[in-house]
Formats: sequence, structure tokens, C-alpha cells
Amino acid sequence: MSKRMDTGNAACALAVKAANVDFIAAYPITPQTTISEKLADYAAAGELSGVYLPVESEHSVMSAVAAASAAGSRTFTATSSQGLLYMHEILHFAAGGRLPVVMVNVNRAVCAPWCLYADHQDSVSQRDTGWLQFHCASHQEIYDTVFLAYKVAEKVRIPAMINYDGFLLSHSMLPFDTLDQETINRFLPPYRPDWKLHPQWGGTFGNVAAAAEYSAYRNTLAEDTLKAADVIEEEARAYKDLTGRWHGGMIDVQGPQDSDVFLMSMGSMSAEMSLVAEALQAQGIKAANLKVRVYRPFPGAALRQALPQNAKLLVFDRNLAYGHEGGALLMEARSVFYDSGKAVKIAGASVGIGGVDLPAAMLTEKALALLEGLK
Amino acid sequence: MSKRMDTGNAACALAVKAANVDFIAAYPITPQTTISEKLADYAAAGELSGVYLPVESEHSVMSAVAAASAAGSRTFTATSSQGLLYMHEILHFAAGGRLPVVMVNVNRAVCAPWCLYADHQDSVSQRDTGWLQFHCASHQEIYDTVFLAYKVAEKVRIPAMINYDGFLLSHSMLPFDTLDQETINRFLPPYRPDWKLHPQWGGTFGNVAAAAEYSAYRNTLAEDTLKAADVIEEEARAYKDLTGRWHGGMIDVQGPQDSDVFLMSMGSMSAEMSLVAEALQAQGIKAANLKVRVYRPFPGAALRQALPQNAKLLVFDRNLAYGHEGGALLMEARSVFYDSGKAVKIAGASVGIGGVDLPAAMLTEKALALLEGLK
Amino acid sequence: MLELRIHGRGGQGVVTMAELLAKAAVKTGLEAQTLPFFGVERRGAAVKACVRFDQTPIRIRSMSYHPQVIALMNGNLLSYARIDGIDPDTYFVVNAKEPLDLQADQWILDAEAVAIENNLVFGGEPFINVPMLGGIAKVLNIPLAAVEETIRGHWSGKKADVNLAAARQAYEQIKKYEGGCRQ
Amino acid sequence: MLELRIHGRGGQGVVTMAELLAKAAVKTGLEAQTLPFFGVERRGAAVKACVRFDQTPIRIRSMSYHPQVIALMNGNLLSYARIDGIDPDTYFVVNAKEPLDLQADQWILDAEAVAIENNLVFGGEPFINVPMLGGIAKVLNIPLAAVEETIRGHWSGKKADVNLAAARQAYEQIKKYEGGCRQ
Amino acid sequence: MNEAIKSVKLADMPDYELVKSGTGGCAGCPSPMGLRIVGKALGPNSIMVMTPSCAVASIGVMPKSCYDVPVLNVCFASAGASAAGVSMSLDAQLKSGELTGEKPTVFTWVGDGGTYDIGFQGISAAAERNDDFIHFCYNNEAYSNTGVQRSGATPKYATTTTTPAGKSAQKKNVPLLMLEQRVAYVATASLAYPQDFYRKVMKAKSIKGFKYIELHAPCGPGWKFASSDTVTLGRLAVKSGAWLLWEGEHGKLTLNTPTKPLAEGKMPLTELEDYLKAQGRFSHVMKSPQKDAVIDEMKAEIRREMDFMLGREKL
Amino acid sequence: MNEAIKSVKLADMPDYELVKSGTGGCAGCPSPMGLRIVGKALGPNSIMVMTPSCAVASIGVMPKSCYDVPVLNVCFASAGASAAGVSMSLDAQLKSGELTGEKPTVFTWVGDGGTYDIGFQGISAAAERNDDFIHFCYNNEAYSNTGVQRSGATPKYATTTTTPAGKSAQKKNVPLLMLEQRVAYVATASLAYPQDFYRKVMKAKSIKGFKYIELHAPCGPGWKFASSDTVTLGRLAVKSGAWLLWEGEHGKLTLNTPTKPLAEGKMPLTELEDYLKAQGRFSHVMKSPQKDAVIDEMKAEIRREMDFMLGREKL
Amino acid sequence: MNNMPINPLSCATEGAGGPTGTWRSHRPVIDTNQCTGCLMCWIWCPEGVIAKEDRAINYDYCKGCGLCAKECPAHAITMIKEADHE
Amino acid sequence: MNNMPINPLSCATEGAGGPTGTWRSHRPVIDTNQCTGCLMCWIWCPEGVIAKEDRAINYDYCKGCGLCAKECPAHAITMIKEADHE
Ligand SMILES: Cc1ncc(C[n+]2csc(CCOP(=O)(O)OP(=O)(O)O)c2C)c(N)n1
Ligand SMILES: Cc1ncc(C[n+]2csc(CCOP(=O)(O)OP(=O)(O)O)c2C)c(N)n1
Ligand code: SF4
Ligand code: SF4
Ligand code: SF4
Ligand code: SF4
Ligand code: SF4
Ligand code: SF4
Ligand SMILES: [Mg+2]
Ligand SMILES: [Mg+2]
Repeated sequence: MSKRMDTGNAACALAVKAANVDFIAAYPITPQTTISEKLADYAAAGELSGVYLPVESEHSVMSAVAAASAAGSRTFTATSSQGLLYMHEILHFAAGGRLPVVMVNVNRAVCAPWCLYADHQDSVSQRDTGWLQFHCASHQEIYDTVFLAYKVAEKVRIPAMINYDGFLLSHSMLPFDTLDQETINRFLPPYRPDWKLHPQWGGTFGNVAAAAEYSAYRNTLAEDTLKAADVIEEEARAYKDLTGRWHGGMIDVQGPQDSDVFLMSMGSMSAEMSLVAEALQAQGIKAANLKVRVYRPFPGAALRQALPQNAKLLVFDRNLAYGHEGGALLMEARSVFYDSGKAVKIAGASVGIGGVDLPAAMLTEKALALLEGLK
Repeated sequence: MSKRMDTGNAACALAVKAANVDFIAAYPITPQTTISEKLADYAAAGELSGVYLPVESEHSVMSAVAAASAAGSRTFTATSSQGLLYMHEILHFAAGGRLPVVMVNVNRAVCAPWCLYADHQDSVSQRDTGWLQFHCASHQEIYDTVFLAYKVAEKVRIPAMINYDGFLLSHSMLPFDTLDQETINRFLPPYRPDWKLHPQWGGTFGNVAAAAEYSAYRNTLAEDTLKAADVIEEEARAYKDLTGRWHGGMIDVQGPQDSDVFLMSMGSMSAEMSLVAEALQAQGIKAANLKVRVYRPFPGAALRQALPQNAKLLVFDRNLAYGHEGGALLMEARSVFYDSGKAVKIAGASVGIGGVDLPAAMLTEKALALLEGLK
Repeated sequence: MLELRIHGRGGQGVVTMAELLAKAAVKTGLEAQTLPFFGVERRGAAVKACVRFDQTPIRIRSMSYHPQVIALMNGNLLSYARIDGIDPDTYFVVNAKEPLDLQADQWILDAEAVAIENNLVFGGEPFINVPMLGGIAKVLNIPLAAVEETIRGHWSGKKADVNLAAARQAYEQIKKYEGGCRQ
Repeated sequence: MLELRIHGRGGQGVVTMAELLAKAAVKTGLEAQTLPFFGVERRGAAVKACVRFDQTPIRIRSMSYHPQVIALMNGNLLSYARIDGIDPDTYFVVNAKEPLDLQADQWILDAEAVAIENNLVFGGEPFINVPMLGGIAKVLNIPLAAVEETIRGHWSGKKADVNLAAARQAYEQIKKYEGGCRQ
Repeated sequence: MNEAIKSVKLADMPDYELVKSGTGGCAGCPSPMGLRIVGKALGPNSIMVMTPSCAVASIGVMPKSCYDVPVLNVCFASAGASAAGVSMSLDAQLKSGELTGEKPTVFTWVGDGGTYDIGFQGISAAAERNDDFIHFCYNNEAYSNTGVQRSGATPKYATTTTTPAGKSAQKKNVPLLMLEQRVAYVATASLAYPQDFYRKVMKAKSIKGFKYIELHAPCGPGWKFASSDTVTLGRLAVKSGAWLLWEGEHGKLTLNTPTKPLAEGKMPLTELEDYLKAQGRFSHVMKSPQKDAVIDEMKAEIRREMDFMLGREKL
Repeated sequence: MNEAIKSVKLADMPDYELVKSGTGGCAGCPSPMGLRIVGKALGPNSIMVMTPSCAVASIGVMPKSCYDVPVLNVCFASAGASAAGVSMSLDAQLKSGELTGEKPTVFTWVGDGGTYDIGFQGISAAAERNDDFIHFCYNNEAYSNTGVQRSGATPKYATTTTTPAGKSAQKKNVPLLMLEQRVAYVATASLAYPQDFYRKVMKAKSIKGFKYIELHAPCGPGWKFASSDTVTLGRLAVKSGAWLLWEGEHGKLTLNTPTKPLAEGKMPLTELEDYLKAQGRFSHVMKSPQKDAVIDEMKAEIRREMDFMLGREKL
Repeated sequence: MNNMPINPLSCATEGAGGPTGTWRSHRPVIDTNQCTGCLMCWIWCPEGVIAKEDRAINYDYCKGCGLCAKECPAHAITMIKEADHE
Repeated sequence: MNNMPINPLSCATEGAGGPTGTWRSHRPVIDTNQCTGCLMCWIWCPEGVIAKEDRAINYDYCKGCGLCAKECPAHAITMIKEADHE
């Protein structure tokens, strides 16, 4: 274990190098690019255990990593915004194929018009593709989540996307601790799938299916996606036991468990939000920070368990679920508390679109306004 | 006005021909293909007012129609499943650019594995792109919705997707009435945008935006998407006044307004569901069919208005919102009734995935089981 | 509502036949629906379609499991019909020379013969969908005039003439065997 | 927590300077964060970055609006600093020969001179980021030893030597003008 | 780099069948016909990557498959990148010792739609990177699986459901573009010349890097001819000059028999009309008052292409 | 089809400025330099379609733009299809009478990334359809906007941030591929030869159908040279044979001056080293013990290409 | 999570496309006396239902395309109409 | 809904990229006596800040790239260091 001061993208690349990744494909896009550049450097220096394929577009990136995953490799790629959108078809394919690809998406607004800064419209728009989605709030969490994502993805055989905010985390520097290789290997041994695309195993992958078979198969994916929540909790605890590090399971509640007010958000905002919770506490409001660490599966059970009766839940979305009243987190939070037996008051707002800055002072004001509205 | 007996795709192509469309681009995919073939026939026979461009992929299809829309044309395309997924990046672009493209998506399951039959995973996965989404349950509705979609899209300057189920509607034959050209022109005059990409108007479209401008712009899109609900209601009524035809506004409640049970679904299922409502009525259950005609914007206000206190809402999804408890309609219905002041009991199920057949008898059983669960 | 399920093979024109049947029914003031099921559409592979007729608009959007009538474009398709379900009172319209080994009302038409007699032969194969159309129309009590009008709306000239003749002949020749037979 | 906002121009190595400052602080046991703001990154265009120092892990993820310290890589960047906000008690570290026309505590360093004296000239342009690093470190009370260690971790050989010399010289030469001046 | 691959007698071709009998394809389909020969040349130590097409629709329905090699079905635009992914994954596993033995031959089996149009970019990029696999394009000159729409490979004047009056653009010449991308190996082939095809597949197998083989694949339902005539049409295409047989290595071109003697005038060309009238997709031309002019134009285009290729052979 | 376009004196070139001063591009950037000349040749009755690139990042921030023609910014893979969409939309409006007057010239301004890689398919498809617009590729041989990564146009041995040890694959020759797609007009150009470029743009403007012009665009930050040297590098590339100037119509090739006399040996080639050492991206080669061998290989490749093009000119 | 591959896999099987012998309207019959053993029918049969050794045809899957009959250089194969019923 | 274009539009403006004259560390100065009027600097200036008629330079936007000085065949242009402050 050693301490580093580096960018979020560097933390990511370091973790990928250490994670025994066999196959990497990538395509540049701001603010992700420095990950793929770093990995290209490692490859050129012979420091990568696997191979690196620079392809001609993101649709091809995901086509390549999904195929390499089917062929038996632990695979990685990183993208952002338009790149993620351009992969959409193959995201569905990878999840449908039960291929445990791990991908980092450095969150960035989507065009038109062009905008390079952070919001979550890119990844939220992939919520129905069947991928697991993690969100990180610090460089340490980025580093640690890479190992967790592989562990979970390969266990449940569902691809996983690790998200973090462009520039705010990707290009800022923060200190983080790495792990020694032995510890990593203990948590995440090399990938040995039970089937691979190879004459030794045989099989035609992804053939045409009749309605009944397709439906059964896809319902299994839907069920397994939900079950992944338990696996994530379990593996996050195992990682904690091994390394002492904890960023939450499905969610992370920071502050009194019996608070009146819970401030829910994800991504870099959820770090700053802890300051908002403190600001509310300073005003005599019993408030806790509620970080959504995993957006897919949606932490319905974790939320219902965490919130006390009559709590107030303030939801801060960094996306616009166009055509629905309120952002995606707000929509889904309301949904999972519906008739849950827990009388929770829920309000929310979409903020920080296109990288609009979210200082704690501004968020505190917003929180107070939302609270006012709930009265 | 004349009566025709033809397929859903033929009804669609007839309406497009009559809608003064200037520019069509298309790419084949089952079960959409016969629309583009029919339009190619019309073009070859000189029966099309506009031009027809056969391109090499769906990403290019949407790139072409969005560009032609910016250049001032009323545009059309049709696709399905993988084609829709492959367009995903440009769907965001067209909505962000406020380009009133109209597209038909013939709903089909997504791969892997391959499956050609109807479910709504393809279009539901586009719910966060900013497009309006209509769903049709009959050939008559397909025909009529084409004109409505253009009228609304061009008024609110947001692209619109018209969905209907593959094979079940696209390839089946049902009778429908067409309209004479004069009536159509009265409802839908030729497209005359206030700006077009042309030296006479000037301007750089879709430039880079700073956070504040981007956020303001995108929030406007989000607001306008919600406001489109009123425009849809209004124009659907105007169409009714003109033609006598009515398929609902945002939703269509068929049966007693003060029912105890409302059966909510969209697409072809919502036609068959009226038989389910009758079957329940036959068992002494006061039930109504609730057809979701417009999925984007989500008909939150319409639902809250339509359902009486203490009603039971049974939601039938033809999609799997992977990683969330229940399908997309169920999630969103719960969300819009949260703390709405209306105590509505909601239950739901995802059915008909990959084209699993949905006869009324089976749906009735499912409805009864859901009702049982609500007790 | 009356439901008809047709079993045939790719290349026999089953979908067109369903269409013409439905159109003929609509001409008599009925509501109708065709619902083809598309599997592999290769020439020779088994295909099926369903046609519904009613007094009021048809709201069903699902396949047909309990059709009153099943049409078989060839006797060797009976096994496919069995898989999809046959009700005890389902009756059959079959292109065959003899009734099938089956306990059910059967209408038998030698559609191949009708096709050959009327020169409906393409690439060496008799084309039986219009003969079957004529036969089924008779069974379903669709007036011949409606069938004729439909055919004239679909084809013109010489092509219409041969098809009209074939449909007429089939309309007359089709024969009912009540209760079926056990050979 | 201490916040520093740096205004510079593309090509001056502002991001690297922020990085080295943060790393030096971490060596003294502090927590630190850099947060560059990326607009157009062209050589010559205005750029900025923020560096935070604290005793406990830093949870802020937003830009800096009320920095205690503002560093200007050139006096002509003051207008940009104004746009982003200057607090009444903010003090300045400036690469300049003379204090600026500004009512605030100012630390002035002729970083260009330091660069030239230490041969930090590339393509005819003096490279001032390491001199400024030395100066700012002094202002922020970061021990010279931590700066030296950081430089040695970043460069090696001859390159390290010249940068070390420049940083040291700047650490010594930087001069405080209290209350600023009104020229 | 590799010895000359000699022509092989049919009797000496292996028994191994890549395609199990009872596929879902049309009677007389060129795709399984071609794949059977590919299987014999490559053997079972191979991995196939496929994109949506008749060849996929013919597999049968899950959990059954007619192909007896490992197959990866990918999305329509994915062939180049996915095959590269499989190939490099094998390289990595062989390097790490995770796999041992001879590297399986990775190959794609993709239609002209998946090659000329929606998949072109990924394939061209794989060619640029010189990724190690064989790309097979079975070219039936249309999107047959979706009911015969135009593709970039559809010849001028051919009718399809999206060019009901005949296509107005010339077809794109992807094999030539691959030659000019100077790939390790590129060849055209015809089902009517199975030994030539077999030899080319063997040759491609022996070369590391990116190989491209395009098989002319007449399709009865698409072109409107009887299921028995697939090979006949293929033969007529070659003999009339509508389809040229050649191969190239790193930009160096060689014309094959019978294209070479036909182009050089050492062998008489079969009349183009014979080819055109053996199928239905040109029947509007055959019936048109401009028939002669159109056929002259087509012949002139064939002559131009032959002269061009004769000249190109010398560069 | 169109009269020969004559060379035009600088003084006779129009005043019209497509690019407004004060762009967001680097000092010395080749993109506005090229666009200014394009604007002079095409005039203001034009519509530009752009994909993400330095040329877009240089526009300035909404609601300001440095370009004084209507511009459509589309997604990265969209150039070919979007330009086709604009062009056909204009055709439709002219046909219906909705617009009158001369059809504006539709052109794209796209980098090598958007042309060789992610946009290649759409452009190749537009070429096949013969859609009516000019595709400009300003080729700075890398993805400059995202910080200089490899593209299909990056030459062998050049370092980029994704090829830190130098690129191992040869570049793809897209202009040649366009020639073999037999497009209406294709040309290569250099910023160091503005009159030649201007003439080619004028020529493209005069032709209906698909036109492709690729402009060699040395990029200081990407190639590591001073902002004053953009034109110098362009000139060295042409004079050393690293960049060839030519044009072609419907597959017929013509080499331009000075490439033709250089290739024919009628004019001495500038030493390739002069070109290589004027930039930083080959410095690892210049410092390497294999320097001579590598430079010999590069020269041999230039010779091969020149001989090939001389031969190709005769076909 | 069990240990079976969960990916969408299919297995190589004869008749994956169904009992394709039923598609046939005519069946190829080889006159072994005329057959020269040139193997053209073997290499070309799209379904691979002609045995290499003895040219025996597997009628379970032969689709009756007629290609073997058309291409047999010795004209040793005839297409014969199938009976109507199974 | 109002009648203004709602699309994301920008207008052609000088200085869309900012006051790019401030990017300059050196400024080009033309010696009009030496200038032959060949117009190479005019055609090549990436920013188009050199006037065609009189080669007057718009220093508000000249980025000081030095290309004009380097390429002027008459060596009529010199790059001169800018003063430090605005
Ligand atoms: C993205 C996408 N678009 C469209 C389709 C529909 N589609 C499936 S196969 C096919 C045509 C294939 O043509 P080709 O590659 O020539 O193979 P062929 O069918 O001719 O054998 C099409 C358009 C698809 N599966 N995916
Ligand atoms: C789908 C997608 N992928 C990646 C990007 C990121 N991106 C923007 S510009 C660019 C490079 C452009 O390269 P090129 O076309 O050569 O233009 P240049 O920057 O060199 O001027 C990239 C990779 C994007 N905008 N969209
Ligand atoms: S349509 Fe053509 S390519 Fe497709 S299966 Fe039939 S014969 Fe084969
Ligand atoms: S990096 Fe190169 S292409 Fe991009 S703006 Fe700068 S000089 Fe121009
Ligand atoms: S093609 Fe004819 S002669 Fe040759 S092996 Fe077959 S049956 Fe015998
Ligand atoms: S008829 Fe066709 S499928 Fe049957 S054996 Fe002959 S070639 Fe094979
Ligand atoms: S390049 Fe030199 S000589 Fe020519 S016009 Fe400019 S300043 Fe005058
Ligand atoms: S220095 Fe550069 S920007 Fe300034 S006038 Fe000269 S060429 Fe133009
Ligand atoms: Mg094809
Ligand atoms: Mg570039």
C-alpha cells in the first residue's frame, strides 16, 4: 500500500493495471482520454499484463471488448458522453450476452449543443440496458471500485459501468492509497470463466431465440440484476475486511441514522453534500448525507431500510429525465417508497446540468428551499 | 376518406405519403422494412412530394434526417430495435437540437440473443433522450398518429417517435379509414420553420456551450417536453373535431370513469386489454381499460386526474427496466402518484417480453393475480 | 367472432390468401383481421396465419388458439395444426384428394387439380392459394361476388381472369365430409 | 482549509505547478486537492486552477470563489481574477517586477528573471511555473525541503537541478507588500 | 512468408463439415455452400464471428445451431472490431499461458450489407491495424435477410425492394479498396470455382494479419432464379466478366483463371445477356426499349474494369 | 462537364472571409488557414457541416461563432450522412419552389479522425451514392482536439499519446480509396500551395456529385513544432514526397506540380530528414540507433508510392 | 449463482433448422451406374447431405433444391416429385 | 411557444474565441518599405488579421504565431516582444 497524489483518471488507470486485465480497447474522448493514454503508456512500457487495441470508434470499442470477454478475457474500456451514447446498441448486447465487461464512464453532458462538463445524462440514459452502474465521489473510491466492479460483474455475469464526474474528479488531484498486488490478487483472482468462445468449449453464442426462450432468458437477466445488490453489499464488506476501506454498499449514509432529513445524490456532488448536511445540522436540522453508490441495480431495499418513518428525503439529480416530472433519482426514489409502509416525504431538484458548479452553499440553499416546499 | 384493409406498415406509409414529407431516409430492419420499401415504391412512382435517401446504417439515417430537418425539411424515418439503439447518440442530438423529426419505431426485442418479436425494450430505453413517444394500438391509430405527431413535434420543436408492435400491428391487416388530402392539409400545413440552415438565415448550429448556457438550454427542453402534454391533448381534440377520430389524448380510459380497477398498458396490448376489462366486469369487478397513448412526456397529470380516490391501478409493462423493481410504466406510475393526495393502490407485471403472446385470457388471469396481491 | 387458422408452407401464398379472405369479408360489411405468424419464411418451411371475422371492430392482438376453422394447404401440415391447438368442434378445410384421418368436420378440395386446370402453375408448381381462397370462402359463407370483386382489386387482365376462374371452380367443387373419418 | 486560485495562460504549466504544490503539501502531512478548470487550453489563452490544503480529507468538489490566496502568473491576468471573485482579505502572489495597482496584501516575485537566471528558457520563452512554485510555497509556509523532494520526484538529473535551483531562489526572493499599493 | 498453396483435388478435401445438415436457409442457398468449403479449408480449430444476415437467420433457433465451430453472433456494424477482439484475446491468452496449442483461426462470415455498408468502417479499421483474422464477405449483392434491399454491392440497374426501378449508382468495389489498403491478403472467389476458393482460404489461413476474401454468392430469392441455379449463375458471372477472380498480397495484384485469359482476350467472354436473363432482377432492363444501350453500357464497364485490373496487375 | 479551372492570382482572390478573426484555435493553426481559402473559393452561398475536432473547439462559445457561413455541428460519425441530408433537403426545397436561386454549396470540414476512422463509413457511403457535396478532410494526422491520439492517418513511426513508442501500422490512404470509389472529383492539397488548393476547391464547386478534397494540415502542438512553421512543414512534406499532390475525376488520376516532376525525378526531392527533424513526433526515430534503417524504409515507401501513382496515372 | 454458462448458447445439431426434408417438393435420386464419383455434388450440396464415399443422400434434410441434379456433369441425378402426404 | 428559433444557434462575431490578441507574446510588425505586396501573409494568416489592401494588422486578434514573419518572401515582417502588462 502506498499513498499517491494524482488525478482521478490516473487512479483509475493504476487500478486497471493492477486488476489483471487481459484486454483493453479504447477511443479518445474528453475528459476520459487521459485514462486510455495512461494505459497506452503502460502497454508501451510493457507494464500491462494484457493487450491494448486502439480502435476507430466507440461502437467498435464495445464490440471489441464484448467479443474479447466472450473469448475469455477480463476486459476494460473507458469512455464518456457521446462515446457512451454511441455504444448504446452494444451495451444492450453485452448485458444480454452476460459478458462481465467493466467500463469507466467519465460523466459528461451530451450534445446538442456541445458541452464538455459533468452531468449524468450520459449514464442515466443507459439505465435500461441491463448494466450495473457504480458512482464514485473520490479518487480513493475510483481506485477501489475498479476491483469491486470486476469482482461483482464476474460473479453475477453482468457488465458494470463505473461512473465519475468529468474534470471534477477525472482531472482534479486528490490523495489516495493504492494496494499491493498480493492483496489485489486475493480479492480479485485472474478471470476464469466457465465458458469461452473457443473450439475447446464450442457453442454458438447469441443465436436467434423464440419468444418463450428469449423471455425466460431476459427475465433471468432482470432478476439477476436485482440480486446483484446483495452481491455488491457482500463484496464491499469483504473488501473492507481485507483493506479497511469502505465507501458504502449500495448506498452510504453519513450522519445520524435517525435523521429527519436525508440528502440523496450521486457522484462528486455526494462528497460536497456532506458539507451541506453539516450546514443543516448547524441550523439545528437533523440531517444526513445519503450517497447513492450504486445506481443500477437501484438501491430500493437499501433506501427503504435506511430511512426512518416520516423522514424527509431530498433528492438531487444531475440529470434531466426528459418528459418526466423530476430527474431519474427522484422518479425512482418515489417509486421504491410507494406504498412501502414507510411514510417518507420526498422532494427533489435537477442541478448541475452541463457542469454548472455545485458549491455547498448553493446546495444548502436549495435543500432549505426543498424542505420549505415539503412543509 | 376511404376505407382500406391493409397492414399497419402500409397504413403508416400511406400517412407519410399524405403528410407532405420533404425528406425520408431509411435503412431496412425487420419488422419495419416494409414501410421503407413502400416509401421507395412511392418515390419510384413519383408519388412522393419529397426525396428518399437510402443510407448505409441507422446512425447515418438519423444523422441525415436531423440534418435535413435543420435544413428546413419535414423529415421521416422508420426503424426498429437494433436500428433504434444504433441511433441513440443522434436521438439525443435531434432532441437537443430541437429538430422536429418524426420517426416510426416498430417495436421489437433487443439482442443478445436475437429475437424478432415485439416488446418495448427498444423504445423504453430511449426514454431519457428527450423525444416524445406515442404508442398505437390499431392501424387506424397508426394512420392518424402520423399527422398528430408532426403537428405536435413542429409546434413544440421536439422530435417524436411513434411506436407500434412488430408483426402484431406492422404485419397484421385491419381495416382503417384514410383522409382526403385537403383535410390533411388543413390539419397539417406544409412545414415552414422560423429558421433553417441556409445562407439566408445564417447561424452556427450546435456550437460548444458553457455550463450556464447549456444548463439553461437543456432545462428549457425539459420544461417544454412536459408542456408538450397540453399541446398533445389540444391537437388530439382538434383532430377529433376535424375528422371525428379519437384515440385518446395522453391516455384513453375505456370503461367507467369511476371504476375500482384500471388496467394500464400501452401498444397492441392495450387493445386486447379492453377485453380483459370486460372479463373482469363479467366477474363483477368494476374495471376500465387505461391505454397509455403517450409515454413521453409521461402522462402524470392525466393519470392523477383520471383515477378516482382508492382506485387500484394494475400496470402491464412490455419491458424490463433492468435493475429496478418492476417495468418502466410501473416505476413511473408509482412515481407520479407519490404523495399525490390520491390513495391509489398500484401493482404491476412485465409481460410479453420477446413477443410472448398475450391473449386476453392470460392477461385476465394475471390481472386477477395482481388484484389478489393488492388485497 | 369467427377465427380461421391457416397452415401452409413458405412460397404457397398463405399471407396473400389471408389478405384476400379478409378483404372479401370486409366487402360484405364485416370487420376482419389477418395476423400472420412469421418464423423462418423459407420456401417449403411451415408457416401460419390467422384470420378473424366479426360484426364489431376486432380488438384481439394475439394468436389464435381456439379457431373454429383450420385450413391446411396440404394434409401433411396436420401435425403443425396439432401443436398450435385444435378444439373439439374445430372443423377443417383441406387441400387434399381424400378426407384426412381425423375425427372432425372436413371440407376437402383438390386445390392442386383446380390450379392445374386453370393454368395456375409457376416454375412447375401448381399455385393453390386462390383455389383455397375460393374453397374457404364457400365454407365461411362469404358470397362469391365478394371474392370476385376482391380478386379483381388485386389482379388485373389475364391474371385476374385465371384466378377468378380458379376461385369459382373451387367455390363449387369443395366438398363437406361431416364427422371426418377414421381410415 | 486554505484555498489558492491560480490564474495563468495556456503553456505556462499552471496545472503542473498546482500538482507540485499539492504534492509538496501532502509531504508535510496535509490533505490537498487540485482542481483545474479547463476552458480552451490553447497556448496564451487564460487558464485557471485551484488548490486546497487542509488537515482533514477534502470533500469540496466545486470551484473556488473565495480563495484566501490568488496567484497570478502575470499581472495582466488580474481582470480574470476579478471575474471569478476576490474577497476583501484575499492576498496575492504575483509574477511581476512591481506590486500591482490593487489594495491587498501582495507577494511579488520576478519569476521571469528567476527563470532566465536558471536557464529555464524554452523556445525563447522563460518558463516560470517552478519559480512561482517556490514563491507560493514560501507564502503558504510549505517547507522548502518538501518542495525540493517534490521536484526531485517529478524530474531527474540535470532537469531536476535547474528546477531545484530556481525554486530555491524564488523561495528566497519573493517579497511581501502589505496592504498593496495604489500607484 | 508462406509457401505457394497448391490446388487441391476435391477427393483430397477433408470430410469435416462446418455446417450440420438441416439449416434454416433456403434451398440452394449459397451461404452454407460456401461455409462448407471454408470449414474444409480451415478445419475445426476455428472461431467464427457473424453479423445479422441470412447466414444467421439460417442457424436454427436457440438452443440449436447448425454450425459446428464456436460462433459469436455480434451486432450488425461489429464484425471488424469483434473479430479483432476475439483474435487479440486469444493472443493475450496464448501469451499468458492461459491457452496453449495452435491459435484457432478467427474468421468472420458476413454479408455484403455487413461488409460494404454498415460494417465497412470497422472492417477498414481492422485492415489498417492489420488485425489477425480472415474477413469473409459472402456477397449476394443485396440485403437478402430483410427481404432484398439495395446494398453498396448491388450492381447498377438491379432491382431490389428499395430500388424498384433499378439501382442508379454503381456498386462500390470493396475488394479493390482492400487491395489499396494493402492488406496482407485479399481475394475474390466464386462458388462455381470451389477449388480456387478452397486454395484461397488455405492461403489466407497461412498468413498472419488481416485477410479479406469475398465470395460471389448468387441468391435465388434475391435475384429471382430457381434454387437449382446458384452455381450456374456464379459461373455465368465469372465467364461474362461480371465477376472477376483475383488475389493480392500487400497491394500486389494477380488475376486468376479464367478471369485473366478472359480479360486478355485469350478466351471468349460469355455473352452478358446470358447472365442477365438467367435471373429476374434485370428483367426490366431486358424488357426496356433502352435494353441495348444499357447492356452496352454494362459491357463497357466490364471492359473498363478488366483493362484497369490488367494494368493494375503491373503496378 | 466543366471547363478547366485556371490558376488564380492571390490578388484576384475574393475578400470574403469565412473565418472571423479571433478564433479559439491555436496560434498558427492550419484549420482556419485552410478554411479562409475555402471560403474565398466557395463564397458565402455555402453551408458547412462539421464534426467534433479542433475546428469545432475553435468556434468560440455559444452564442458566438467565428464562422460566417451557416454551420451545422453534427456528431462525430455523422459527416457523410448529415451533409447528404442537407444537400438533398436543399434539392427538395428547390424542386418544390420553397427555395429559389442557386443551390448553396454544401461542404464538410472534418478532421482526419472524422474522415479516416469514425466517419469513414458514412463518407464512403455518400461517395457510393454520389451525394452532392464536397467533403473536406483537413488532415493533421492525429486526433488533435483530444490531445493528439493516433488516427488512421497517422504515419508509421509517429508518436502520439496512444502510440508513445511510435505507430506501428502504415497509414490508410483515404484519397486513393476515394479515387478507387471513382468519385466525381478527388484531390489532395497542401497549405503550402494555396493557389493549387484554391483551384481544386473551385473545380469541386463546379462539379455535381460527391467531391473529396484532403488538405495536409501540419499541427504545431500535435507534431511538436513552433506556431510559425505550419506552412514550412507543409512545404517540406510535399518536397520530400511525404505528401503527394494529385487530383482525379471518376477514377482518372493526374499528378500535380511539384509532385509529378519530383516523382519523375525531374526535380530533386528534399531530404526526408529535413522534414522529420523539423518536428518532434519523430524525434525518437532521429535519436534511435535504427535511425538510418527507419529512414531508408520511409524513403522506400515514398518511392514505392510515387512509382505506384505514376503507374496509376496511366490507367 | 451456479456454475453453468449463463450466456445465450446453442449447440451444433443436425436439423437445427427443423426437419428440412419436409420442405422438398422433389427429391434427387442418384443413378449410381452413371455416377463417375467426381464429387461435384458433394462439394456443392448446400446442406451437405450427400455422402462423400457413396453419394448416399440424407433425405431427412435434403431440401430438394435440385442443384446437384443441375450440376452433375454425368447427369446422374434426377429430381422426382414427392408424394403429397408424409 | 414563441416564434424565435429555439435551436442552439450562435452568430458570427469577431473575437468569438475571446480577445485573442492577449495570447500574444510577440507581435508582428511590417516594414511597409520592404513589403512587395505579394499577399502571401494575407492568404496565410490563420486569423485573417492582415488587411489585403495595406497589410494593416488587427492586433486585437493577432495571436502572434509568427507565421507571416517566417513566410514573408521579402523578410518585411519582424516579431517584437510584447510588453508585460496590458
Ligand atoms: C443495426 C441493425 N440494423 C439493421 C438490422 C437488420 N438486418 C438484419 S440482417 C440485414 C441485412 C443483411 O444483409 P447482408 O449483410 O448482405 O446479409 P444477407 O442478408 O444478404 O445474407 C439487416 C438490414 C440489424 N440487425 N441491425
Ligand atoms: C462519438 C464521439 N467520440 C469521441 C469524441 C471525442 N472527440 C472529439 S474531437 C476528437 C478528435 C478529432 O480528431 P480529428 O477529426 O482528426 O480532428 P482534429 O481534432 O485533429 O482537428 C475526438 C476523439 C466525440 N466527440 N464523439
Ligand atoms: S435469401 Fe438468399 S442468401 Fe438468404 S437464405 Fe435464401 S438463398 Fe440464402
Ligand atoms: S492542436 Fe493543431 S489543429 Fe488543433 S487548434 Fe491547435 S494547431 Fe489547430
Ligand atoms: S456430381 Fe454426379 S457424377 Fe459427380 S459425384 Fe455427384 S452424382 Fe456422381
Ligand atoms: S437437392 Fe439440393 S439439398 Fe438435396 S442433395 Fe441435391 S443439392 Fe443437396
Ligand atoms: S508576405 Fe511580406 S512582402 Fe508579401 S505582402 Fe506580406 S509583408 Fe508584404
Ligand atoms: S503573427 Fe500570426 S496571427 Fe499575427 S498577423 Fe502574423 S500570421 Fe497573423
Ligand atoms: Mg447480402
Ligand atoms: Mg486530426
